[in-house]
Amino acid sequence: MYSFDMTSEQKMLVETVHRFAVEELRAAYREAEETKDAPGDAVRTGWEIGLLPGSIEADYGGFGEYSALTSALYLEELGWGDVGISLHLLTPSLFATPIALFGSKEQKETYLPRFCDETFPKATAAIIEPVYQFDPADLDTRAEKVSDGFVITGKKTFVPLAADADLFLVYAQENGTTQAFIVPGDAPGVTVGERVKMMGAQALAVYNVDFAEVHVDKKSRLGGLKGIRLRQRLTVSRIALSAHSFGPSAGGLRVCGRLRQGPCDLRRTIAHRQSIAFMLANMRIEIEAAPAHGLEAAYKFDAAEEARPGRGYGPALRRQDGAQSDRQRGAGAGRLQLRRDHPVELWLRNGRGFATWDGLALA
Amino acid sequence: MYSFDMTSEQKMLVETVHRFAVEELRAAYREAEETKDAPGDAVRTGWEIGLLPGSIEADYGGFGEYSALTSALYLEELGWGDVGISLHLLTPSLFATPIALFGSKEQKETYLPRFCDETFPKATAAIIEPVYQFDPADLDTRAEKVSDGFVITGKKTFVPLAADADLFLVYAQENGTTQAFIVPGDAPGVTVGERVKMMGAQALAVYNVDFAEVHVDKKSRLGGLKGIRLRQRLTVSRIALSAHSFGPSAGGLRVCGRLRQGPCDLRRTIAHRQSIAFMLANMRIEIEAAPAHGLEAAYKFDAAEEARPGRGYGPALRRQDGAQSDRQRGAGAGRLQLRRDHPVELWLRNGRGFATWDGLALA
Amino acid sequence: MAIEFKTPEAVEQQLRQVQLVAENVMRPESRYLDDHEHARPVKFVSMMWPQMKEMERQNLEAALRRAQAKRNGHVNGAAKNGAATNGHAAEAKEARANIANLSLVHMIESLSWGDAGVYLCIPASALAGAAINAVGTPDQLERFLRRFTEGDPKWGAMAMTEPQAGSDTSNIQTTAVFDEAANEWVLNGQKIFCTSGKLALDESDGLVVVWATVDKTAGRAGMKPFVVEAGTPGVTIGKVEEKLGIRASDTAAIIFDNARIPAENILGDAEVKTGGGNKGFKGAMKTFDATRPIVAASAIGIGRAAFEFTRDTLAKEGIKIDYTSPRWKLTTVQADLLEMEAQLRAAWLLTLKATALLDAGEENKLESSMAKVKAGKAVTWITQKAVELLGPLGYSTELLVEKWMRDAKINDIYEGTGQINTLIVAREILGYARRR
Amino acid sequence: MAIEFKTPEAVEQQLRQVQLVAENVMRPESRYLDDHEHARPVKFVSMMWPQMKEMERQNLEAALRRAQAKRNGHVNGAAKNGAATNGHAAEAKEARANIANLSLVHMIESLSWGDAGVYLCIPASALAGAAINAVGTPDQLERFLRRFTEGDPKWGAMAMTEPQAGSDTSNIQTTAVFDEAANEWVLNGQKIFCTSGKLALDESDGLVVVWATVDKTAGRAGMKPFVVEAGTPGVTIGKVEEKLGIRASDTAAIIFDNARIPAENILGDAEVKTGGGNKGFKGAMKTFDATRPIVAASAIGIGRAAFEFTRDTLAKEGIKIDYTSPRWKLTTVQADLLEMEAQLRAAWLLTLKATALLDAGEENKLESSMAKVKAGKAVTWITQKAVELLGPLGYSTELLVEKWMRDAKINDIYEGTGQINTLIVAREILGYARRR
Repeated sequence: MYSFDMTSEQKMLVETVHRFAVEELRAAYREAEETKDAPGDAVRTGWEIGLLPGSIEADYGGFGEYSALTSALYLEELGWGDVGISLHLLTPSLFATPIALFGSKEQKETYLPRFCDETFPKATAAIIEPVYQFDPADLDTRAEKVSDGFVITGKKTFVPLAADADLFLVYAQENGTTQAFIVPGDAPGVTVGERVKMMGAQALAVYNVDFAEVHVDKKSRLGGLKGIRLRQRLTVSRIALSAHSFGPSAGGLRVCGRLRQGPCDLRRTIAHRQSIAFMLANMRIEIEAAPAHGLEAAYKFDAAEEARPGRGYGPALRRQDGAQSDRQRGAGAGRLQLRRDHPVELWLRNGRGFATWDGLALA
Repeated sequence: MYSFDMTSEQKMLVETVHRFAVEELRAAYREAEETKDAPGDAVRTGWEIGLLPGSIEADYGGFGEYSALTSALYLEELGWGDVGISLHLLTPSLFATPIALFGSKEQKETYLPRFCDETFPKATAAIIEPVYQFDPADLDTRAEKVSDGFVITGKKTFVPLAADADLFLVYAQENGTTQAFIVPGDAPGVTVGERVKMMGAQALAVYNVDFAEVHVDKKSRLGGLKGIRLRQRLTVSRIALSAHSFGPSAGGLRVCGRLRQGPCDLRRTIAHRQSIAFMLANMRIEIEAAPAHGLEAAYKFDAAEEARPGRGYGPALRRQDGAQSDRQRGAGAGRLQLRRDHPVELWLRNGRGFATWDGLALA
Repeated sequence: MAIEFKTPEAVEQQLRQVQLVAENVMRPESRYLDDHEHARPVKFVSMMWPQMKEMERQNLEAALRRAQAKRNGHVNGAAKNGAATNGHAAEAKEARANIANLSLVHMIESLSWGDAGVYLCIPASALAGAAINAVGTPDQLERFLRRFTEGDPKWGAMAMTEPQAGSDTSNIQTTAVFDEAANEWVLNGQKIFCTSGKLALDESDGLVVVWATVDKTAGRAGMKPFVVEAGTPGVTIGKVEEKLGIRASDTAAIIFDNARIPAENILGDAEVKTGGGNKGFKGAMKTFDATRPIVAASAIGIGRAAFEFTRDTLAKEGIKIDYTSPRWKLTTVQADLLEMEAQLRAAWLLTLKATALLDAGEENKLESSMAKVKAGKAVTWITQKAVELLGPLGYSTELLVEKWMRDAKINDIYEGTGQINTLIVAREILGYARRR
Repeated sequence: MAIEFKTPEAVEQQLRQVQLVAENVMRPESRYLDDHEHARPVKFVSMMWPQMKEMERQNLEAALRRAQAKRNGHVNGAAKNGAATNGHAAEAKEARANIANLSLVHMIESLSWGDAGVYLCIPASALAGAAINAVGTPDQLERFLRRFTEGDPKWGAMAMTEPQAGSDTSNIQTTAVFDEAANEWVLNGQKIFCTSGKLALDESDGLVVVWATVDKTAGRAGMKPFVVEAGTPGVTIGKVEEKLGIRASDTAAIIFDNARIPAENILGDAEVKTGGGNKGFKGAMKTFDATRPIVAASAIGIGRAAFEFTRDTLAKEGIKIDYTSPRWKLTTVQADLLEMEAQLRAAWLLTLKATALLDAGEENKLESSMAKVKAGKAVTWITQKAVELLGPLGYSTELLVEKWMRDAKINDIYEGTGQINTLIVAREILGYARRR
């Protein structure tokens, strides 16, 4: 069947995350952006919801299983709350989710229980590289097989929370394919460099990290001999980014809607002022259409279907519509989009991030 | 200086062509389209204006010189009149203009005077090939050098008025570059095939033409040893197509404007019905912006400036905006665009042609 | 129910049959029927008629049951919202999920993939059936719809648009005056853009539902639907349009010159209720909520035809869609193909959502308008892109893509132009509707 | 004159100097001034002041001559149309073509290529000068504009927008009441989004032209411009905006709390003429006809910065713009680059056309609005595209492209948002203007 209704469990979870977004994220987003720091309280409260443990099997200390669909549903809410703080909150997933998806039993047993604790785990991933044209399937960072393991060398950027990380999942090219390696934060050769400032989402601290001939043992290769399937990894990441990005979009519409509503007179004026009305309508249509794509891709991923075409949709659509809908959204809000005391200003800056964060979000 | 004013000679010429477009083309366009035949009267009258002789030097029987700018100016009017009939009218230029631009003195002396007669010359050019992805710089048709000349082999399509042509200018790959060869219509190996029906501009008869080991002598290579410069040839053709295509665009705006005007009440309604008003405005802006590009490129071509960036503009812009502005133009006209008794219907069909006619127009 | 994106097996099965018709009956005649504008897709019509008769029979029986139940005071949700009342769909059993409309939009998408103009010639009560189904009395259902279950192929049509009115459905000039002496309605006026109008009135023993005003001063409340049968004196077919696309479908003008029809041919209440709301007009609008997804589906079928052909043709030229690489590694053609597919799928998902709501008996005005706008826009773009991507051949009549581009354009227009549907979406967002 | 696309030698020469300033004075401070929002581009200001003083002096003298001529009944076309009255430009000699505005837009395009926020801090009478120039009496010209030709750097500003009004310039709430006893105007109200408002009133001995209503019942006819000088009691700078972009420029709120200014500080006629047209308001609108090309030029400067940087950076990565190949042979990045350049050029040509008309003393309302709309739209898109094309680095503050994207956005807004200018274009096409 084609059905667009959440299960009652999904509804409850989304409701919880929505409340969190309202109370902790919307309340703090501007200060977090201006101070370039995610508020500890929000991260703690967010972590206590248990989103990540909820996607880890009971065998490894969690209480659920991974579902791209469920993740997509709550990511929309988180994105609406605040992109920067929620990317901070989601950082441990960058490490844990690939372990859950591709890890050997031993790797799962070793690492996943650490993500089911009450304390926010200090783990992250290094995938993006400081280049103009980035392709996760063609990394500059190399992993060379040596007798007792691998030697990893390369420069990474946009590594979230690297300064505090005890564990990195480092993506590198090994023998022509992209593989992931578990690297302890204190391994010799790992140097966390400068914090990189981004145009938006500044509550998320990202860093340059240099890996200079970092030795890791054989067990560090994610998935053991089987390794990872990059395409799957990118699919879940793109579903996540897509869902996350619609938060701001939907938020933009909500704000414009609210701005433009108020007394009935005003609504009538707008309804007749078609240029604005049409923009709102077109935004509404895209905000309906694109997430449906994302959800379909997520559904297919969960159903282990070949989901081939679905996978490109969300991001393709987002990419294409990004600039245009940013503009429309902004136009609805008029001058407000220029003032840093109003959310649309930040959504405009965040919006562009989604085009460059390929691989940066996972849930 | 930057100046956007025509000289009085240009104004006069444009005015003449405009009158021709009104009296001969607008009056006949629908019948021409439905019967798939350019009316002889219109072609005769059009030829009598002397547009082509006006771009040929007095030495060769004409009374002017080639100016891409002047051509661009009157092409807009012709395009507005009717794309199909005017492409018929312009067909001899496909042969003569490259001779004027690249021909050796001997070639000019031999051929150009034939285009300064009162009778419509039976000459055309074969450039486009029956493929999905056509590149004038990488032709399938080959010209092989042999001791006494060249042997040309390949299939062409969209060859205007081929059935009647005494002279073809055939573009072929020779030794890695695109060159042009003068081929008599009755040369052994030349077979004019079926007429090809197009979605629009059906007043123009175009044909498949097969060149099977057609022998031509050395003198047939356009420009002699120097040959042609394809890039220049494409530039003038793209300027021409661009100018020609704005005719229908401007026409669309004119019609929409007229439809939407009428009594002041109605105008007020439209002005307030912003969705339509905005479409008209955006059309107006593009119809102002894009031809300016084309004119700049033409100006630079005439001034023999390196005109490098200018050359891509017109077509690039047209290509990009094509579908969108076709849609806008149509929307302004509502249901009328669906009825074959209304011009916007044809403009919609013609519009797409400009994306595929690379090389097909010259003036 | 949980979120699910899966075509039901029953629909899959049905589609396999439709696909055969589309490939073997529709496609081979596509070019001929485009070249010969007023020719009829005879083979398609005779092949479809037995199935349509059976569908019509099921619909009629369901409608009769519902009309009876209504008299007894029971109205179920689905019927209230127009589900299974659209003239093609069989009513689902109560026990399992209703997929009548889901099945319908899939079928129409596939038929339109075959040929959208030919699909429109499908012999059925169509929009007329939907209107009669929605408000007809048991007697009217019998009198008007029984014919579609028997005998030779017949067509129903809806006559709404007028020369002056454009898509403004509230501005109807055709009048219906009641002649008490004769106990008849007298219709005068002209309708245009009536799909299958000629088939319904001239070429079969069909009928047309005509919107006319019984009271010009009452605005929309004064507008009522009337059933006009083939052979009614005073009814003539005017100009049959020569069109950009969907040339196999007839689009006729109908002229009413003192056309007299029985008193009982009015659908719904004859009384003009200016105060309590204009049920008649609202009824018409409700019909659109059910038909917009159908129009969207038809557009999407054309779009899919163009996309698939382009993709497959270019694949033979060595150009493959690349779903994984970053955009900067793609050629413009690869990016265009991705975008075409994404836009098509987006429109289809919106359509399925509007349909799912309809099947569930829920309000879908917003969703059906969104689906319509998105589909019209997306498919107009996709087909134009297909022509561009296929170069000189794409622009020639050697391929069907140029035809699909022409066929698609109507979808930006009928059932309310894209602009009007966009306005509906905006008004739903703003919670403000004009003159409501 | 014949059609020509050639930058005059005089302008080329001027541009070479401006380019030096842009590269050596503006660019090095760009990132710092973006990070430190309320810091001032001190070096730029002191470097530009001598030139600006000289320009202001030439403008003032020309304006004095014109005002004198006007008294004598001669008004030349150019002056009537706002040419050379925009506060920066020297009047051209009668003998040769007037290129004052052409020269101006080139200069502003180049300065904005350097840094659009810093450019806005240029010490000059700016929009205030334009307004005073257009209607000021010789006495007013002396009293208000002489200061810009001497002493320390000073700024002029225009205060139009109010918190409630958005871009609807006709809905002004700030009042000006004439106190006959004191022979003074008393201003009350609040203005926002006043560019250089703080520089003009708090940080220099500058002035602001304030639009206020002397008669609310008279609508636009009741709106008048007043000159408020730095140091006027009752005038305070409110919030200085923290902005998305152009952070080097101050955008201030100004609060008028019984601010008293001399009777002679009203610009133009004090009388409210409801019947014969609202000259004051029209005057303001005319100013916009002259300033819209300037705003467009500034946007285009930012767009060119982003385009050139992206093109040159990607060229080093081996990606070259290809002007000849058909689109299907290009990668998405090559196609994007072509499109960026085309859009930029299109906007620039429209701007040059609007400017040429201005210099020729011809009406340019339509053209200036078109240039503004096109430039705002094109440059918003180009800068966003630049960020995307440069990948992770493009989104980081290591490059300036992310700043240019933020800087560009304002151009879709000020001097009437893109939407409002679009409406102006539509109304010009339709020959219908609201309340005219």
